[in-house]
Amino acid sequence: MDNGVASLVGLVRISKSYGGVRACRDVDFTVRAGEVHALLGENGAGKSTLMRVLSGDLTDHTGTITVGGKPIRFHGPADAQRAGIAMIHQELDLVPGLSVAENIFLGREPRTPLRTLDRRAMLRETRNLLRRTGIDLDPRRQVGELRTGEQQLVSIAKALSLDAKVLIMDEPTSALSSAEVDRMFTVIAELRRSGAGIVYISHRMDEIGRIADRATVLRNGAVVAEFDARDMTADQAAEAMIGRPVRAMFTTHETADAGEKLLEVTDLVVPRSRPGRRDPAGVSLTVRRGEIVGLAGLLGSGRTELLETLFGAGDRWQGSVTFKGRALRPRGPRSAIRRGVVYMPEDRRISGLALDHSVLANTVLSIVDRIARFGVVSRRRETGEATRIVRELSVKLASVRDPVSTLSGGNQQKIVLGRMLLTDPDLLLLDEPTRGVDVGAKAEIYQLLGQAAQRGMGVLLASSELAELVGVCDRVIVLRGGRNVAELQTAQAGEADLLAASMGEVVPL
Amino acid sequence: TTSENRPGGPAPSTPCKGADGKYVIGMSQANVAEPYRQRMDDDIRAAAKSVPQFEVRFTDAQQDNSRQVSDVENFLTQQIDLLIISPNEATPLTGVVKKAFDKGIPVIVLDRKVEGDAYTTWIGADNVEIGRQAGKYVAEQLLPNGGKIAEIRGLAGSTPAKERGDGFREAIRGRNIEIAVSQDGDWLREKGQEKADAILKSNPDISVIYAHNDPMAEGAYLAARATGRQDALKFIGIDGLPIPSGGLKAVEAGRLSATLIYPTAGKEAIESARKILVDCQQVPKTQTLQTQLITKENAAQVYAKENPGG
Amino acid sequence: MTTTDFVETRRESVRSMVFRFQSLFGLVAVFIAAIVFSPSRNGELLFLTSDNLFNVVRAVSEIGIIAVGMTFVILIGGIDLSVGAMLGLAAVGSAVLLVENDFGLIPTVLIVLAVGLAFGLLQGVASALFSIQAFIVTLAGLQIARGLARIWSGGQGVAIAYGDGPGEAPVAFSLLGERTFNGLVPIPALIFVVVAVLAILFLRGTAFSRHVYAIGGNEKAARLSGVPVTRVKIIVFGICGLLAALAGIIHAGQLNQGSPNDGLGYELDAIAAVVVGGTSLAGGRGSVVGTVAGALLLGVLNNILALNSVDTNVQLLIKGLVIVVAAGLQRLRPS
Amino acid sequence: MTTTDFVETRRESVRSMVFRFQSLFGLVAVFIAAIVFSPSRNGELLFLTSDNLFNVVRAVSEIGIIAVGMTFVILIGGIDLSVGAMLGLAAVGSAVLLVENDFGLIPTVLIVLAVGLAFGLLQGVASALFSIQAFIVTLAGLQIARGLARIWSGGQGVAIAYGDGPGEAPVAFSLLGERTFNGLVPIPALIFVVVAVLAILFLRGTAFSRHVYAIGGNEKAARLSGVPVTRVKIIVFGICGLLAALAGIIHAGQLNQGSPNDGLGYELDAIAAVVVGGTSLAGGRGSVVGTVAGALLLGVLNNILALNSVDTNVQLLIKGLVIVVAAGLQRLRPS
Ligand SMILES: Nc1ncnc2c1ncn2[C@@H]1O[C@H](COP(=O)(O)OP(=O)(O)OP(=O)(O)O)[C@@H](O)[C@H]1O
Ligand SMILES: Nc1ncnc2c1ncn2[C@@H]1O[C@H](COP(=O)(O)OP(=O)(O)OP(=O)(O)O)[C@@H](O)[C@H]1O
Ligand SMILES: O[C@@H]1[C@@H](O)[C@H](O)OC[C@H]1O
Ligand SMILES: [Mg+2]
Ligand SMILES: [Mg+2]
Repeated sequence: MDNGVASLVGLVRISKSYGGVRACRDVDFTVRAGEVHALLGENGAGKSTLMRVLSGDLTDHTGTITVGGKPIRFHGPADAQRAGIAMIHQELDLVPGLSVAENIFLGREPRTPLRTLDRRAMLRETRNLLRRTGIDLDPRRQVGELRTGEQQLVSIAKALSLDAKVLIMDEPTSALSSAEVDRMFTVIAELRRSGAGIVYISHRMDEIGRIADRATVLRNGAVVAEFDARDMTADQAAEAMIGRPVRAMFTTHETADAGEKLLEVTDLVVPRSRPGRRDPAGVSLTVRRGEIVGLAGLLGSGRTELLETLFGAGDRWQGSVTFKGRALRPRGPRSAIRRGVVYMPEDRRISGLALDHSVLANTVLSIVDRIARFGVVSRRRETGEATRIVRELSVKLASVRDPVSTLSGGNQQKIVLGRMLLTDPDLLLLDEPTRGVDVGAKAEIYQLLGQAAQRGMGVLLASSELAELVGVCDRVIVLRGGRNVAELQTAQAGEADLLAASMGEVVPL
Repeated sequence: TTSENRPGGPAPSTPCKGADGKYVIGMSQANVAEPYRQRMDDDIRAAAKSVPQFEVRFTDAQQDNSRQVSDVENFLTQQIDLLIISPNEATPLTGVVKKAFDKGIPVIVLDRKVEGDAYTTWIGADNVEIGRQAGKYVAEQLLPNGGKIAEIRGLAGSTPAKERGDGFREAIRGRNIEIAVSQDGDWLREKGQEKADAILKSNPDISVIYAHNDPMAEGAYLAARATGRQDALKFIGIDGLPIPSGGLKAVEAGRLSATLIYPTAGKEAIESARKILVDCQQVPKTQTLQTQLITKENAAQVYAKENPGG
Repeated sequence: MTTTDFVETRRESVRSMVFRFQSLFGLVAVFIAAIVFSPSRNGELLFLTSDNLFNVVRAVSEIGIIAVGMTFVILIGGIDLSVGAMLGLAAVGSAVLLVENDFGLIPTVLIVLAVGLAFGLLQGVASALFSIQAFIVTLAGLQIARGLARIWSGGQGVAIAYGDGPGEAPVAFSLLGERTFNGLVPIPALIFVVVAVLAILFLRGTAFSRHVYAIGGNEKAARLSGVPVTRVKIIVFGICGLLAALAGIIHAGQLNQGSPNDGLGYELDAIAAVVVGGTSLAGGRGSVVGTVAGALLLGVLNNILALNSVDTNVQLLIKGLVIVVAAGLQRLRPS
Repeated sequence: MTTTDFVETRRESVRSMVFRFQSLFGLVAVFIAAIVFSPSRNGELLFLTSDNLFNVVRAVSEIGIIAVGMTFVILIGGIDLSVGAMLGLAAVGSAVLLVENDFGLIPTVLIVLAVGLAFGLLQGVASALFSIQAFIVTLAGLQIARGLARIWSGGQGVAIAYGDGPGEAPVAFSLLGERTFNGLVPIPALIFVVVAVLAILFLRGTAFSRHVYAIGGNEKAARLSGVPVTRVKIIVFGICGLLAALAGIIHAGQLNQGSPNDGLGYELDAIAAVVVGGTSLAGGRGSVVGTVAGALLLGVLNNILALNSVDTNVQLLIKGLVIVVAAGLQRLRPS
């Protein structure tokens, strides 16, 4: 495949194991100047692990790293940065208590001649950087106050600021909506033009087609295919990843058209959320049994906020919510779950899982008091329940007693979903449920959602992936600035319509 | 220093305003963790009741020298008329006591001493003598034929601990009595118990435990009781407080063989204060109080005498 | 899921078994060291005499009971600095109620336990409901409990005399300080064992315990999963207060006195026992078995140092080093 | 970015300004309370006399200096329980070196500071390099430092006599205990102010300080950003040990003695000052300004309670409540 262009960096026969798990096996990989090299694979295929080796984060591997053809040994991320390699990590690694600017320059702060911190230079350069990349943020804001998507933008800006020769982006867009993604792609295109090499990891197959030049596919830690990305089809890639032909991504489920009204929201407003926001109208919508309703919108449009409110995990709100014919005023997640409402948070690591704890403990957490007798949990029963749901969702794992941290991202996601389903809910509130989930697992999750709907559950699904919304939902409600501005029937409308409505170009109500 | 040759009377600008005056007295206590000191405060409180001109304010330094310095500083800010202090340790408190004294505030030092002589009067008992009497009792009554004993000492560095140890050694010299172990119990019952526990393990052949105060002796007794050896051993302490948890009752109940009265000097302190402030009299620089050996024979009787209420 | 997966599972669990009992290794090591270094008399190893061994357990029983409660608090990611002061308050309470108020054994014990429970629950409320850091709530709680104990006792130790008369405590109470139960097993040790066994069973089998671990593992996730986080936290602090009060009752019984200074610094000893026993101060990971092992380890260490009359100051150095090493060993976990 | 957004941003920063100085509110409130409740004599408020105010500052200077070091440690998400014992060790060291070894002022100070620094660095190594929890490392450190102090001093206070002869310390050392500098400002207070100002500047203006905050906020992120996490942590523990030693030197100078029991329990006072000053025990959030305010708040509180001769036990209750309330107020943050 080498067509004469010099490699910036190379990985030669890299292997890396976690305890007994071999995450990478004898992988060869190169990045050339001026290319976007996509790294594809199922969840747990070893993509992140491989790139963490390249970026100096993991040092206990075998095999050789070469930079400019010469072998080199990294002892930490700082070494790799010095060699011109930067990485945006899959799990956001920012310091919440520091400002945007401080995060961007962390570890290489500009200094005055007196060796003190040069705040002014830091702010100035951050402003320039943000302007150049079209990111709309105040550099002085604390990162902890930013929404997930905004944080992802900060991570991207931070990596860009390193002016790296090789930039590794591990699922940089998983929390971004299409408008921001477009902007990111412009920046990436610029970088490529200036001769940088980019490794791009994503589970959003459409993105790969749009920007990648080359693609390497990993399966079980080993390279199984390499493509010229420009003439690779999504199905080809997916088949290489999974190892068998793919089934249809989206299966239609029978919508029980006459399903009873499950949830009715009228004029729901969360006033405290953003000072200065004036949207008296708020959100109004209905979800019927057997229906999958999508929520579309741009960053900060209010999708997460709406779901959190319905689940009783948000701020004070006004308006009226009826659920199963009675008013819903959940006092908290516990009472919501009791009434049959469950919620899958946007960020599974921070809000979803006790990573150190076993799959078992995480899976049955919501039902331990239900399956207990006189407060005592039967081990047989909890193992039974956990094993059942783990099988049903085909979670890939060795034992339910393993820590959930050893599972791949997609499988961790399924554990959260499994915990919800075990409570036997009526209404599923899902916030970006397939964020970071591979194509195969996505298809499975979509199928599960279809089945849930068919069994009479209602689903409210917030997503930034338009294809997903169009493919899975019966209807999609578009939010902007905390109110519903459009509703589209997916049978008639497409991604372009959704995007337009999100951006406020058309309001086809 | 300026106070070198001054007699132990009131300091230069006489604070004595006679019987018509009103006087605020600051009492700086080193700690109240030790029952002895709590009793000292109580005695002062009780005695001051009978002097209508007196208002006494108490502080508790909680065994911290720095805190006691601050306590005295705060008294100075409050412009007290007389300071009573029972210092936690001598050196650290010397400076601030001198400061008070140099300001013309009469200072009465109780029990432990301060360095130099920038104070009005010191009141306490002769701890060397107390130690001697304890030694004599052990040598004559408990171990006439000699034997091995253990010593549990007061807080290292405090004057009573040193003196009680020295006096005791002096009295048992040549009596075939061996102090097999000696450990610091910091005046505290818990510490006494902890140390005795270890001592009993490592030196099973001792027959008497001499503790520098009653709480530590009681602690030692409990340690012995926990291993069922309380009857094989003899315990003696010092203080003999006339309170229900004090040494007199412990001797009466037979837990301790003997104790020696260590007067708190509370009553005497107020007496001196009255002389200085109300009667405009001089008091001696040093006032030594008497001790008394307490055994099962006289324990109940002394308790009744010291504590007429019950 | 293939068969290889299951083989792997079994291999995994042998490894994790080893790690599960890691907290016992330290104890075994110290125990062996104790035997090796034990002085002997008439050919008998003093350390191994049943008398001495029961003494060790008796000596650790108070700290052990407190440490069990502390384990719960630490598992939810909290800490309780007030336990030593609570012990003092309970000891004072026991003495005052028995001797000055002539309350009788059962009422006294119940009231004192209720005070401990209530105090713990209040701290739980302050920490969970108003989300103030547990360290600071219980640091304040420490001061408040000490202040209350001083006020309640009038500032000094309240001696407990036994008998049937007024101002005398029921003789049964003194059993706490005696060696009874077949003349060998000290009652405090027995209580400790009972408390530990109950706690172990409780933390293994109940839904409540799953909630405790979940909160320590990821509080936000626990809340979103429907765990009644606030309630569980409050109860946990309550349990810890209750056990500290129980230890205080035993303390009073052992010393025939309740003094407001009782239990000074016990909080740090209890925390040391918990951590040496392998429970993570970050929460979510640990066990009561470990805590018991940790408490015994420290107890055996104390005992063998005392049996050899090691200089107290040197003892401090040795104990400090052992704590660090034991904690260091704990962190060797399956990666 | 639209104009409304900018307005919002500015409003944001007014709000966050308010919250930034939140830690000072408590101090101001307590200060006002102190004035209101101050006893007066001859129409003069005793609390406000310059003598008294300087007394307050002198009294908090030791805890304050320790608390500054503690702030660093807590900012990285650690804790240091050994500072009180370190103070004792340094006080003993100062006395012994000056009086028994006739070392002279400068060598003594340098050696003692070096001991504190080394001790801190060692604890840092244990905690950062071997990743043992700081709580437990420094709990062990506490015991070890106490043990060393007792051994070094021979178990009792070493008095410092001044003069030129052998066995006498240079008179300059006694200045620490005197109120000099224009006859009014106590030297310890002056040292405290210098330390605090340096620390504030340091934590504002250096790259190192960003690393400190980053480690406390998200250690993994810090490491991935190329922050030398281990080195920073070790240095921070070193700073804390150094400052504790400095406080110990001052302690010895103020009391003309070094005693192995000096500084007992100071660690909790220092932590209270830090937390009351708004630094989060979780790390990553807080400031030295807050700590100074916290230390002064507690100092003023102590002073006004003492000036009013409030019963010591009641003082304990009040202080406990104030700590909880102050910590509770701290948690009102911009959400
Ligand atoms: N810290 C860890 N400890 C143990 N096993 C791990 C750890 N991190 C990853 N693994 C395992 O290594 C394998 C590769 O994981 P990796 O995160 O590299 O996958 P990935 O391709 O990035 O997946 P995803 O698309 O879900 O991000 C998986 O089997 C995973 O379970
Ligand atoms: N930049 C911001 N600063 C402060 N609050 C914000 C900001 N952006 C969004 N919010 C708050 O969050 C609310 C909606 O955000 P929410 O996270 O629910 O949107 P979302 O559509 O889910 O976007 P995201 O892609 O970030 O998850 C807004 O109404 C506002 O209250
Ligand atoms: O018990 C007394 C103790 O409290 C005091 O400090 O010193 C003398 C002792 O007798
Ligand atoms: Mg990955
Ligand atoms: Mg969202």
